[in-house]
Amino acid sequence: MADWLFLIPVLPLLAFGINFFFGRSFRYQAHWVAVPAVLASWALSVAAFLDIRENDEPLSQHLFTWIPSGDFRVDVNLYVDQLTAVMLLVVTTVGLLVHIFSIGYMTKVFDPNEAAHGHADHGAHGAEEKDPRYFLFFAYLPLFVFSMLMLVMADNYLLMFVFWEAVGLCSYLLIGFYYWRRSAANAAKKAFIVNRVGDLGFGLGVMWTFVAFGTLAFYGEDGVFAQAARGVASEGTLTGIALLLFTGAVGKSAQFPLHVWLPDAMEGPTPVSALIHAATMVTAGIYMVARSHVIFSQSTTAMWVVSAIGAFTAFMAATIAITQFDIKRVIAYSTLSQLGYMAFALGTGAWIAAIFHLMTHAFFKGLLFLGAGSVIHGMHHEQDIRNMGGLRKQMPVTFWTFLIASAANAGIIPLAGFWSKDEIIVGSWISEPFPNWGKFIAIVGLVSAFLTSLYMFRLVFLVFFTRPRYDASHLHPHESPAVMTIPLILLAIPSAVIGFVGFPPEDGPFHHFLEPVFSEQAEASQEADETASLYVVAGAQEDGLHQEEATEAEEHEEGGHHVSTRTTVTFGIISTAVALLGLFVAYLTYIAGRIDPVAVANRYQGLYQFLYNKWGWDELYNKIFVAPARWLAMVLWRVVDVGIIDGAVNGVAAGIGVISQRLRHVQTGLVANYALAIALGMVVMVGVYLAAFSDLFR
Amino acid sequence: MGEIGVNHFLFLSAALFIIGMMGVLIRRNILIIFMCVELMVTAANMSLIAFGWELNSLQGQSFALFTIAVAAAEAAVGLAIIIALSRRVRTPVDVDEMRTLRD
Amino acid sequence: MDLINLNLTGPDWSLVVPQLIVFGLALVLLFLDAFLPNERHYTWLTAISLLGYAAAMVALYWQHGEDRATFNGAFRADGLTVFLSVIILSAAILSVMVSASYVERLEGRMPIGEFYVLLAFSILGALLTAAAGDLVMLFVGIELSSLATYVLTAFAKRRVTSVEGALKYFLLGIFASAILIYAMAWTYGLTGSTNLDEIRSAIQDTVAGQDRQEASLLLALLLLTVGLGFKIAAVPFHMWTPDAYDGAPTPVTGFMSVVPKAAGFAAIVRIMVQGLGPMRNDWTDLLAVLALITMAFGNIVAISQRNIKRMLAYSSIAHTGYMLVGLAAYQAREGTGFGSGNGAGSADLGVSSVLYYILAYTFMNIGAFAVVAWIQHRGRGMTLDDFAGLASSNPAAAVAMTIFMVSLMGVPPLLGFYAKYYVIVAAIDADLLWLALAVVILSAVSAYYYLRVVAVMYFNPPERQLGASSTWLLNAGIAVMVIANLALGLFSSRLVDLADRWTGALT
Amino acid sequence: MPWDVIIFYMIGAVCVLSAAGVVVANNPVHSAIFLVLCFFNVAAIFVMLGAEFLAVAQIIVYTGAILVLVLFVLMLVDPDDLPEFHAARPVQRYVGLLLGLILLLEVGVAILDRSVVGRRAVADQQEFTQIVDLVGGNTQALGRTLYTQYLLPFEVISLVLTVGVIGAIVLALPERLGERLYRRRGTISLGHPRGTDLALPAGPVGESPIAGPTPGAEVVPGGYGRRLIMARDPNEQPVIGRR
Repeated sequence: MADWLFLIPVLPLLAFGINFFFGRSFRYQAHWVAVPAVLASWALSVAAFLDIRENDEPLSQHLFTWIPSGDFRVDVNLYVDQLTAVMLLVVTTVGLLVHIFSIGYMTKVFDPNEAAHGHADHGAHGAEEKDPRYFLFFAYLPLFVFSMLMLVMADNYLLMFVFWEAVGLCSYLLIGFYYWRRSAANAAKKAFIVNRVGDLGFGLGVMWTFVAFGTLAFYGEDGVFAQAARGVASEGTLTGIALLLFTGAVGKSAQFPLHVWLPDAMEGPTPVSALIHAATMVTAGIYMVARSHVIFSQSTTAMWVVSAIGAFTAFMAATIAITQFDIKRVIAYSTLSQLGYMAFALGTGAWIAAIFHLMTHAFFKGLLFLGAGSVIHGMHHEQDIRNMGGLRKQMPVTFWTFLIASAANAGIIPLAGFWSKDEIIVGSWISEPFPNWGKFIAIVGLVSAFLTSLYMFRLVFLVFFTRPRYDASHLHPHESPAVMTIPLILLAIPSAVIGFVGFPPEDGPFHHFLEPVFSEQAEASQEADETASLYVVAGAQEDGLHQEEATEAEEHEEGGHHVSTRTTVTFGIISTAVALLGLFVAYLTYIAGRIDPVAVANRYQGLYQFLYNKWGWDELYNKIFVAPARWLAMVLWRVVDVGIIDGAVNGVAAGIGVISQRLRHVQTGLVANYALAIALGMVVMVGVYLAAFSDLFR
Repeated sequence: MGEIGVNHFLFLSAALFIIGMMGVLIRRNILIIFMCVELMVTAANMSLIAFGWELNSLQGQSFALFTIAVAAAEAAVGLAIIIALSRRVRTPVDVDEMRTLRD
Repeated sequence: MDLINLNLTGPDWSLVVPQLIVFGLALVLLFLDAFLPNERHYTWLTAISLLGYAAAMVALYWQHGEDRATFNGAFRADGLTVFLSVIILSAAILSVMVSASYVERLEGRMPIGEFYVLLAFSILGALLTAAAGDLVMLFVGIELSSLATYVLTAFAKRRVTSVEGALKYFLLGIFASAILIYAMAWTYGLTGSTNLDEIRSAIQDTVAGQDRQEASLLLALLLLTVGLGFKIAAVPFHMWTPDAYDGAPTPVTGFMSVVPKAAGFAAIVRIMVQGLGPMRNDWTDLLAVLALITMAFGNIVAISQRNIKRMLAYSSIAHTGYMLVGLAAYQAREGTGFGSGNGAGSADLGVSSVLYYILAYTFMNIGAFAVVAWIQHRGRGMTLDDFAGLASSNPAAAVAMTIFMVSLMGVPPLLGFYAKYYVIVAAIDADLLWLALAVVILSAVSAYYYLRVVAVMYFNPPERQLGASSTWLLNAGIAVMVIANLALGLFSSRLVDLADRWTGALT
Repeated sequence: MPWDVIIFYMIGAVCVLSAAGVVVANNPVHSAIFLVLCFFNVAAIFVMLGAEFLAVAQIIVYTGAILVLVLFVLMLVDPDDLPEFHAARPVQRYVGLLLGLILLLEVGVAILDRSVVGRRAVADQQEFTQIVDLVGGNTQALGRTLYTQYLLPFEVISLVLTVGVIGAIVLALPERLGERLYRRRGTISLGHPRGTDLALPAGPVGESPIAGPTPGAEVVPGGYGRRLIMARDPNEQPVIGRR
């Protein structure tokens, strides 16, 4: 098995290459290249998964040595352990279904016959209807799948960083796929720039890791984690590294304060939103933190930050979601919120719960987006839920699958989302590192769960129930073709039942499967602590402190996440109650009409506006980052380059006037000024050096 | 040579060099700037020769010879550039080209 | 010391074969240009140029592993020579590929014979600078290279901006040269020799055990820095760069952003590392500060440029800063380079990282200018708007430009990333953490203007149709550079090892 | 006070004053003449430093060649065509002066601070003079240095001069030779009275009184790769420089 691991990522890459370079020749048949490639990749992933489950041994394959210089070397290895296997399954499954869905979705957009059908939204760009970029879409998608697979299969931080950037690039390309829309172009740019901020942190974190440990490889004798567990680096260092790495996760997984790009990213084609901005890429940050759990778990500060940011994001995004009207935006904010759940699960040490939720979320959120895509498609590119309603009759398949996904997202009982979300809340309630804080977070989680249920069912009711609010004489919603509904159905199945892999909560097959990843290191750290404490005892210096730590760690391990059945059941009931309450409120408001949403909004105008404007983060960032940066650049250019050096000579006022005489001005005015700059630099340098470093003033 | 030491020559050369530099910074006419640079090069030559004189070696003189040759080549190119420019300024030769410039 | 060398021994000609080939190439081009009365003789000249540089490259093969001096120490055939020659000759080949059709068709057809001859002389000057073992040789090499470049800058003499740029470049260039001569005079006067090895040994004695240097020695050092800083366009001696780059014909811009800069860095390495190595405590600090302001200035000012060539000019200033970081990280440590440390002389992360950076920079920067030339061939200009919608009208060109931009930005896995990576590692290794951080942060700043080009190509609607033009040699050149940007990073370790081992002989 | 000291100060004073004159003079021609004066004195200094050959070279190359060239250009180019700076810019003037003075101070300090004179042992003057005399004087000694120690730079300097020549030709060659010829509709004949060729009647070129190449014939001289059109069919309206 290990020998052909490389095929898993390489096949999509191949598909990318073929479609990108030769796609023009078979423009509307491009999916015949991409889908089989991803299908094969999926089959191999399943095989890898089964292999690991069978043997309980991580697979790895050495491809080549990348940067072997001196004692620092970076190998390109593929590494598949239980965690990666889960990620592989998620990525390839969702990826495959999205590929299939896109066949229906994308051809339709560019189908000239559709244009004749006459929908104004797209008709404005008549020229683009025939845009032969279908193949390009089917080149970018496999490229993304490739990058994502490499990201999860990387066995060192550098390789991970490379593909971290690569998935960002793919996301950028795909968000801006409809580049002729200004908003799409801006969203792509925004996503990339905001992500760069996170990547900068991640890059610095990787650098620091290298400085601290002298290697970037995850595992092995001298791997980063083994060393971290052995206590090679001080807690301060680990905190710093963890926080910097988490900055990267904040960017990629769209946590507060770098969350602003994700809702805008919905400008991309809907399948892209489903694949990248819901199911896979945004979970890269969660995956990375989980992968680095050895580092994180040793720093209380870092854990606290992670949980705080996660909880805040979960809450904030949920509040925003209840006020939005764009169908994709609602789901986008829901994604933010769920990512927040995962983050605070990580922060409270509930690693497996986070990954569990990551998996279930990938399925039902992917389904939600595809369902939304189907709705948008059926409504001829209408995205405003105020203009929908009553679609359940016209689009039954979409309705039922969407309903399942929504209920799963809301955490209604036997569906996937319930199990994972409940586990997260329990996990943080009993969190060992922060007993009180964990309880607080659990409560925030419950509140958010209520909001989740509320906005999910608001969406369902507004879209599929009530009477139609669109102009029925012009618009005839229709069910999507089979190529789109089949992926919906296929995704609906795991959305409904996948939760049972974690059935006895905290003790399901899923947990047992993932256990080795998260416990091996813990054992190692325990051993290390023991040896460390032995050392300390022998050396008889400050042993108390270390011993305390060691025992604490042991207690932690023993206490772990093995919860009493009573707590589990109690929280199960509470969660269900909360979710049902949300459902009930949504019902009262949008179907029964007992609560008038407009009246509520008017009554709490300020709050409503605040939420509707997404807490005003975009405006704030514009004010404090974008505008000053632009200003600074202008000032430096105007003042330093033109102003001081030029203006000091010509006089600023005259300087502006003479631009008309461009020739004379540019030609001569500047030569002497340039010479002046050289002379000035020379004189200052010589002066400083003679004064400071020479033997003149010894 | 009695009281005249190498420092005298170095000072003279520094003075010439700096006068040349000030000329480059102050003057407006390209040709004068060019002449001022030549003055700087000559001053540097004087330093070279003075150091060679002090060290009793011919390396300084050889170096100075090279700089003179380079200065000659530079003069040829520089004056050609000036001529090309003056020609360009005076006669906007071709209407066609003025259009390409505007683009 | 023999006062006057009376020994008229013949030089070892076998060591200068690559340089002789380029020299021969220049002469052949001159003659052919005069005697080929053929309409298509530009095809011949191009082919011969390419062959000549390739031959020189092949001849370099027999130079590797050498560490000898000839011409009484004026010429050194060592690892540094070979590595830099590879870079310079690659730049030469790429420049020929990029400029052939441009010179033939644009800017009112420039005289291609002279163009190639001057290109060859400029290359020869850079090669000789890289190989110089003597201040005089260094100076003459730099001047040969610069002088040819001045003329090339003015080559589109029908366009007044070209002549303007050349005039500025020329006036400031000779100004800097005068300072350089003066600095060399001081160096000679204080050490008693123009030979770099002898300078080193002379300084070794004076500097030993002193924490503060003599004022005169510092003066020489600083004036040298000014003179050479001009050639590599370090802030504040960079002022000629945007105008000259803007004015010059685009292929020449690509050429002059690489070859004179490589020659300048060669001269800096030769003088500072080989000659003034014992004084490194003084000049590493200086270069570190220069590197910081150069990076900061270049990157920040580039943001507000709309003209691609000006933007790339500022970007090349920023890259000078990155390269200076590598030099500032010079530590003269024994066998601690990137190599496996097999003890072949003393190697240094700093110098080898700079060498690798120049190599990477060659492929990135000439590539970017090549795409600009490609656009100009198709009837558009050089502002940002001229790139609008390139992705839809010609995806291949857009992808190429994207790769160059992203590579210049330093995103893995492209070539530019490795270049920055080694520089950063060198800086960290030399305890210049602040400088390494500055590189990282300013690279992030640079993303803004590089990505703007990408964004314009992909997200803006095309303004005009591209004209048709057949530029197969240019296309081939762009393809080569794209491949180099994608693939050369994979061999980065080998190359850096090579640079490492070869520069071991330097000190 | 010994004579050589007096002479040095005299020459030095003239040097500095004439150099200042170069900078200060309003008329570029005056500047050039000041520069000549300065260079003559520099040559004298060179003689004092025992560099007779360089003194001569200085006069021949600088004053004889370069400055004549400069004067040529001065005369050739209409001063109005030369790009000039704008009106007086006092700021730059003061900054320039200030910078110069500071640099003078810095260099002066460095000169005075030069404690160890000549880091490598200064050669014995006696021996040096003897050897120079042995080989026949300064010029011969310099020649030997050039052909031994500096052989390679010496070869390369010829290339530098070549580049200078090529560059000058490329840049200063009157461009569009072809077009001018075309405007005149024929070749330039030395015997032709100036200007009359323009007044020739337009007509079929074949009937042109000017003896010349056949209509439409092109002469492509080697160097340029550009077609020089000596005579041309009037119906053909060419765009020069493009084919």
